[in-house]
Amino acid sequence: MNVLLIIIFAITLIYLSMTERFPIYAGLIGFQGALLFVLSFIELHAITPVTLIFVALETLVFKVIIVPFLLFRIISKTGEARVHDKAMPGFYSLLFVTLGLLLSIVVSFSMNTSPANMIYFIVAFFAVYTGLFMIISHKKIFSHLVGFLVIENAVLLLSLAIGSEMPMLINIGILLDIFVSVLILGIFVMRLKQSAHELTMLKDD
Amino acid sequence: MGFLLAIVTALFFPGIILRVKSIASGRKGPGIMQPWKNILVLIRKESVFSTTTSYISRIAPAVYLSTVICALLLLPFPGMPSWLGFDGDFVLFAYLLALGKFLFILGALDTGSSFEGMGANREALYSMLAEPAFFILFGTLALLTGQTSMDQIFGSFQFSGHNSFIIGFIAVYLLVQIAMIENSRMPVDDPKTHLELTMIHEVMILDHSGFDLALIHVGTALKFAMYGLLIANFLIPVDAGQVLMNNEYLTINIGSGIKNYIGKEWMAVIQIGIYFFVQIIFAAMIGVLESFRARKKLVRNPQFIVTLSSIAVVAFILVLLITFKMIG
Amino acid sequence: MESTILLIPFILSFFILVMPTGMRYFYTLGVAVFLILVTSVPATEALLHPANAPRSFIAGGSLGSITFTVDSLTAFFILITNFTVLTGLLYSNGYLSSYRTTKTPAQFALHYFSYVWLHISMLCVLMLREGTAFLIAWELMAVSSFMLILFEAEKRTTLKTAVNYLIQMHVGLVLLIIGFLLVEAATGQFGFDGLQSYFAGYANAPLFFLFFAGFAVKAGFIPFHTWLPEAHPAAPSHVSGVMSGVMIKMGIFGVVRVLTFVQYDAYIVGIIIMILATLTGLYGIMMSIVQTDLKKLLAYSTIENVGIIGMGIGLGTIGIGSDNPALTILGFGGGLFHVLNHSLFKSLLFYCAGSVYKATHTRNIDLLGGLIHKMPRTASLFLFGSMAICALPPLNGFISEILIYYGLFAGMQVNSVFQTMSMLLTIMSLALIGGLALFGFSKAFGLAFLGLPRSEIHVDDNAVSHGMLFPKLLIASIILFTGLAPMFLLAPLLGMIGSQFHLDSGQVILPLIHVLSKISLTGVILILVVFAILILRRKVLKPEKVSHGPTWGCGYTAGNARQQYTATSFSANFAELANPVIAKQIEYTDIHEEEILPGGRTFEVKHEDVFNRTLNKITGYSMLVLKKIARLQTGNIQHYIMYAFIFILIIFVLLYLNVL
Amino acid sequence: MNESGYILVGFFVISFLAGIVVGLVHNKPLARILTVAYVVIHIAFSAYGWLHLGETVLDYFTFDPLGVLLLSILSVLTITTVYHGFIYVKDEEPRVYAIYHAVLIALVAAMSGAYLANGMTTVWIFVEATTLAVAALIYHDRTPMALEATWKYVFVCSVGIALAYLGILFLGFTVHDARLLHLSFDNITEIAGMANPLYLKIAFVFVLVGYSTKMGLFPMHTVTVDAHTVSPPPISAFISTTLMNVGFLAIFRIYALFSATSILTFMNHVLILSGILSLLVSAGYMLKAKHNKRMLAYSSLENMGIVAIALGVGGIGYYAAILHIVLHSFTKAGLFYQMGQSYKVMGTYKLDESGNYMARYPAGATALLLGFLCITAIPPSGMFISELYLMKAMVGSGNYLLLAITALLLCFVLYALLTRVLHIVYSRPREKPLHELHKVNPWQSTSQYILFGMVIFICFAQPEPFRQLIESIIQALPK
Repeated sequence: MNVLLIIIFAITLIYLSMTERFPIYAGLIGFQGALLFVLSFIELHAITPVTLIFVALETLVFKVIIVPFLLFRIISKTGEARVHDKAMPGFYSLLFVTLGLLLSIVVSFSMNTSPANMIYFIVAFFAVYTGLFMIISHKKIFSHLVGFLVIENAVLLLSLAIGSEMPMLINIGILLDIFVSVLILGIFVMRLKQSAHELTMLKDD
Repeated sequence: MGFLLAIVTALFFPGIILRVKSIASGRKGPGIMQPWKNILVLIRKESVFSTTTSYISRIAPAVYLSTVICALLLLPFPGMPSWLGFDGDFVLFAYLLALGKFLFILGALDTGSSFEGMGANREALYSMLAEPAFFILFGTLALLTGQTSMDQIFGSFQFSGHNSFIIGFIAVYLLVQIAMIENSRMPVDDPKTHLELTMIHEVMILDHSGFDLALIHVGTALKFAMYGLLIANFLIPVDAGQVLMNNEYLTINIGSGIKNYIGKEWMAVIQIGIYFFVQIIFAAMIGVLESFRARKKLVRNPQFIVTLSSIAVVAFILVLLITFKMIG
Repeated sequence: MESTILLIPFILSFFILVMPTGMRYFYTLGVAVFLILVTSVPATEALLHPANAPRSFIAGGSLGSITFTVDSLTAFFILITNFTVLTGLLYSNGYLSSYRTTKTPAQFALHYFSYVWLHISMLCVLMLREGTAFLIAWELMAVSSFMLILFEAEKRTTLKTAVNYLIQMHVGLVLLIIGFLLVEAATGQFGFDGLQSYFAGYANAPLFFLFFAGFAVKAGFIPFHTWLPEAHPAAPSHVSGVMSGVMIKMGIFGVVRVLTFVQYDAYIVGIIIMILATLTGLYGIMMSIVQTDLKKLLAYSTIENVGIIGMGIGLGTIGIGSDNPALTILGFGGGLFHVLNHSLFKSLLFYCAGSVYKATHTRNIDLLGGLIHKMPRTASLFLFGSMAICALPPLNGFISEILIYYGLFAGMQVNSVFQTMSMLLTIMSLALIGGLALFGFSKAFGLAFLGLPRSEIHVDDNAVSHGMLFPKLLIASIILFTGLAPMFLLAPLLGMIGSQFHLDSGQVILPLIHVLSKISLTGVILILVVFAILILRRKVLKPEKVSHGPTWGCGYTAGNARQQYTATSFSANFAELANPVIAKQIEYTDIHEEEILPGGRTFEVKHEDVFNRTLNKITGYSMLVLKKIARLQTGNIQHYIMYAFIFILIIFVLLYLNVL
Repeated sequence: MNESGYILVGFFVISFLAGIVVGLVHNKPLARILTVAYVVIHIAFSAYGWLHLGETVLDYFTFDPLGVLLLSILSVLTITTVYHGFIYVKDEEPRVYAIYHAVLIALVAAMSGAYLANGMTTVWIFVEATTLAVAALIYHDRTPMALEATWKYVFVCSVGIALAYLGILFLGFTVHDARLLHLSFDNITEIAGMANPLYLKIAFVFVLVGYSTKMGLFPMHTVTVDAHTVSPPPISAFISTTLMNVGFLAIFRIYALFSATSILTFMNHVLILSGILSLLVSAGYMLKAKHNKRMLAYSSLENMGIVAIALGVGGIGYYAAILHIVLHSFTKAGLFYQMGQSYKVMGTYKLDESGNYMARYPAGATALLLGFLCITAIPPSGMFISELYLMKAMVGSGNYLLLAITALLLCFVLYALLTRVLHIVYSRPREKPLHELHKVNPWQSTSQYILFGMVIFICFAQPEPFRQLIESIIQALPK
């Protein structure tokens, strides 16, 4: 079951890297949140109910509801629904992401972890890779935000893998959401419009 | 001893040169003592100083002369060591002359005339270029004889073996040439030239007059005698009998020929005789050279002077081969 | 107790910064004199009894203590340093008086503070044996002199020079550090004491040349000399005097100090030093001749003299290598004696140049001339110094050079073709250097002081105060004394060398005494003869017989001062000969035929230091490369993330390939 | 919960309250009084830390030597920073004034927590806190440029911190044991031995890269440089000293953890690589820096590179690293304060517009020169000692190539800094009209002199307790 969910998670990542439409980004982020929510129920059977409830609620409320909502809000405010100028066309980014998938598989196998964790490792690595890659390949700060969200999801995913042993790691990992909120706040402050390559006043090359 | 002899020589040295030149050019020419008469005249004459000049040009001739005198004091005469001689005295010898030249040049520059500047510049350049030749020559001799003071060098320099003839010849040749340069005669400079632009020595003394000029002339005469003495030191055997005994080649040596008949006590006399002979030959040779040889182009002079160094190096290599027993 | 006295001036020096303007100079003088007294006393006795074991003063308190060690070698240098620093300080008051209007008191305070600290650091360099302390003192010396150079920092060239200077000093420091560290890695001792055991156990030449390079930067051996001809002119003249007189000698001191420990392959070391020194001397004097800036000329002649000193040291080292005590003593004796002499006449010359600059506000010989009429005393002193530096008898320069000659001739009498050849070549070069020096200084003096002014320079008559004259006279008298009675100073020096290299200097000194006495005798005779002739001249040349007129222009009557020989033209024919070595550049724009009425033209001849040019090329190129590397700060946030991304990827790849 | 536990909690509670009060009550005098009081408390707190050296508190915190050392450095720099902060925000309206100080208090508290944290996760939490706090301070000027800098800082830092957390998670995988819930240091040392080295390597890489944002090390040094450009000088002083110490501490701790394991050489290589790259980049940038504060920022990058190399070389290099961190904190802080004053005097940070500082403000100019000597490790700077030790370590371990490269790059850095500092101090650019120039009271430079004085003091004498302290910090590391 959980393997299936994780596979779906991976597929959403690939989809993210291909698509150029903001609403889909928002939707997929929410969907990933939902996946993680379910996953946490399956994985964290061992831990104390209180923690479980906390984690689950946090995932549900923040990742599934608030963040996507804010993202849609931003989109509607900016009125731009798609990526106009990507650093590289979708085809190449797809190639890179696939490469990343292969890489993460190689790394995970070379780490000869327990079979149970293997899939987690692969997908987590893959997610980090994709997140970073999104940030690198996109110029809109909105996409950067999405990239960061992906990385954060990867962290959560990985922490779920050992959550049953030490749920504390999950709880702490959730602190990353503070950054998310700060970043979203930042986007609102920046009147939403700017894209990253307008933010190049500070440089000396 | 050498000092006195040199003084004596200096008295008629310039005269001989003049005389030879005039004879060579088919004139009767002045008497031998004519140059000294001129000098005496100069001493009595009053002198004019340029308003540009300072005390430098006043003292320059005096220093020039006195350095020559001191340098003379360093020179030995065969058989009898010089009064002031010591190990490495030829360094002092060279540097004393350098001192004289230094002030001489400054004296010329003191007048602020561009001609004299020119002359001073050339003088400085040529003497600078001539230094190494002198030092290589004496280095060579020092290596050959294992001595570093002049009287010992000359004392132990024997005409033994044909190599030493070559060396002796080269040494004498070099000394003659260096003497020419130092006294700015042919072929680097021509005292009789008429265009200031091409003069070296003569242009430097343009503004010296009267007593100072006399001093300079005396100095020049002494300098000639000094180099003559230096050369003579080569050719005069310290002890002709010694020479005869330990070498069979030496048949042309005048000293040895006479040695068979007369006793040692005449040695000194013979040596002095040879000395004057050499001096006269030297002077005459200069005269002949100057009358039959043209001055080099000024641009050629450095090249010519450096050639002396290379010749000296040849002598050195020869000595190397001898000292390290690579040849006879 | 004695030890703590050493530290008192260190503390006292800080009050220079807060002294009121009136008091400052005299307070500084007081501190310096105190320092001089405190150090000279032990130095003198150490020098007089070289056989004694080196004396150590342990100063400091609970926080840690420093050990100052005074042995005979140190003592010799201490005395030289003290003297020159004192004269410089005496001279500075008059020299800096003209800056009172333009400089703030803060700058004066900083200047004198740095001056005292230059003195302190030099003494520390001499007296400290422990590595860290020595290195700190070494760099303090560089920093304080750097601050001194910056006194006229409003000039752009001064800034560039200062930067250049500090960087090169730093490079030298790094070399020294590495040298000491290697010693420590091998022996566990950080400092000079470790060298003993290191040289006993390991290859000597490589480490020695590491140290040599480090010290050579300070001493100004080619190719490490490039800072020197820039820094000396940039600094105020008393500072130039001290820098050229004693500071660069610290490099020599370091070399000698290291040499005292060398045990194997001293022979080849000596040969290499000798070759390097010969080249240094020749290059220095050749560049010196073609300079038109008076102080730059002197700076290059400093390089030449370092070369001569180096010849002596190389000769001595060869002596060590071939177990020839005579060579060792003569070589080091000549070299170190020349250190003393050079510190004397070079400081004298720099002070004179400073007086000229103060009076005329220019150092360009092409503009000067006829100064001997306006400032006769300075002129005479400059002439005196030039004669000394040209090694003309009867002055001191000649003594040190004849020692070296003497050693070279002695070194020729050996059973090795190679050595004989090299000796002869060195003799030849030394002779050539002598001739060139004569050329250069006849130009320097003859054109700057004689003739007529070559431009409308206004000579400030009362620029040179008695306060500025006194130190020069002091130096001059010592030069004369050293020239006429060298044995007084030479005997302890040779004894010192003997004790440093564990030789019996006796059998060398005895013949030397004979030689030197003869030389002195000649000198005396020379002087007497000169005076005799002059007196005679006065007798003969009655005033009524003397008349004055213009210089004989060889028939050309309209001659003027502009037509005199200039420094450039004086060295022109030499420059032609030596062109390959001294890169000659002519800056002149040709007249095109479309110019019907050609405008004004300037014609400038410049000689660039070849080494400097190459150095600049290299550094400039590497800086270009570095700037090319620095393209990361694009201001584009994606790139920032990308660096991390790529970094991680690379690490992973290397990990996978088991490289890391 | 023992006495020191109360003290610790008390400290954080006080910080929290002080922050809240100052932030909510917009009243300048009150803010000033409270801040000063807080500084005093902080000093007292670090004094307490000295008294209870090596004590573990509530097993989330510990007064271990390194932590306490950095904590006391923080207290010292807090005094000066607060002092210069008062001068800097003197004329702001009360709200800004209050917020500034509130956030400052929060920042100090967060950094103190990070120093004392006893566990990867704890450190991580506090690092996150520092990021948020400092972001607010960077944004203090409210200019578009400040906004941009803040955004970049926050964004890159969050990515970095996320990566660091990944590293921690891998660590967690090596510790399949609920016994060691929080990855406490004293626990991990024995566990690290039995862990799978590859995990540790990957964990180390992620943590290093993640915290390189804070330590200002390559590859994520970029945003701190931008932050320096816009943030108020006192804050810049904090960012490039105490905040960098936080990053250093985090990296040093994990390094210390793993140093017992087989991956030591791997870590050394990575550190050296990162350090050399930092040196290279900083050298290149300083050669073309046109902005005084950015120049100093790059010099921080350079010094952190030196520290990283020192760690990587090991041996006495550890000692050098710690010493260098300490001295760099004092020196760089002083230089940034000086830059603030130079801005007041010259009205610009642009290099080609600034100049003639010596004539305009001698005390400051002298301080600047002194600071220059200190930062470039030229005696009498204490950093000379640390770099000497570094070279010693290199020679000891036979890294001659590394030594050559480092020395060469340092020479270029020296050249760059020297030319620029001399330009600021001496050169004469087109003068601004006098009314634009503020006079600065020379006594304001006193703090710099004191800081540099401490650095210089270290050059001549290292007090025995100080030496022992550093020894005790590095004793766990392999010799």
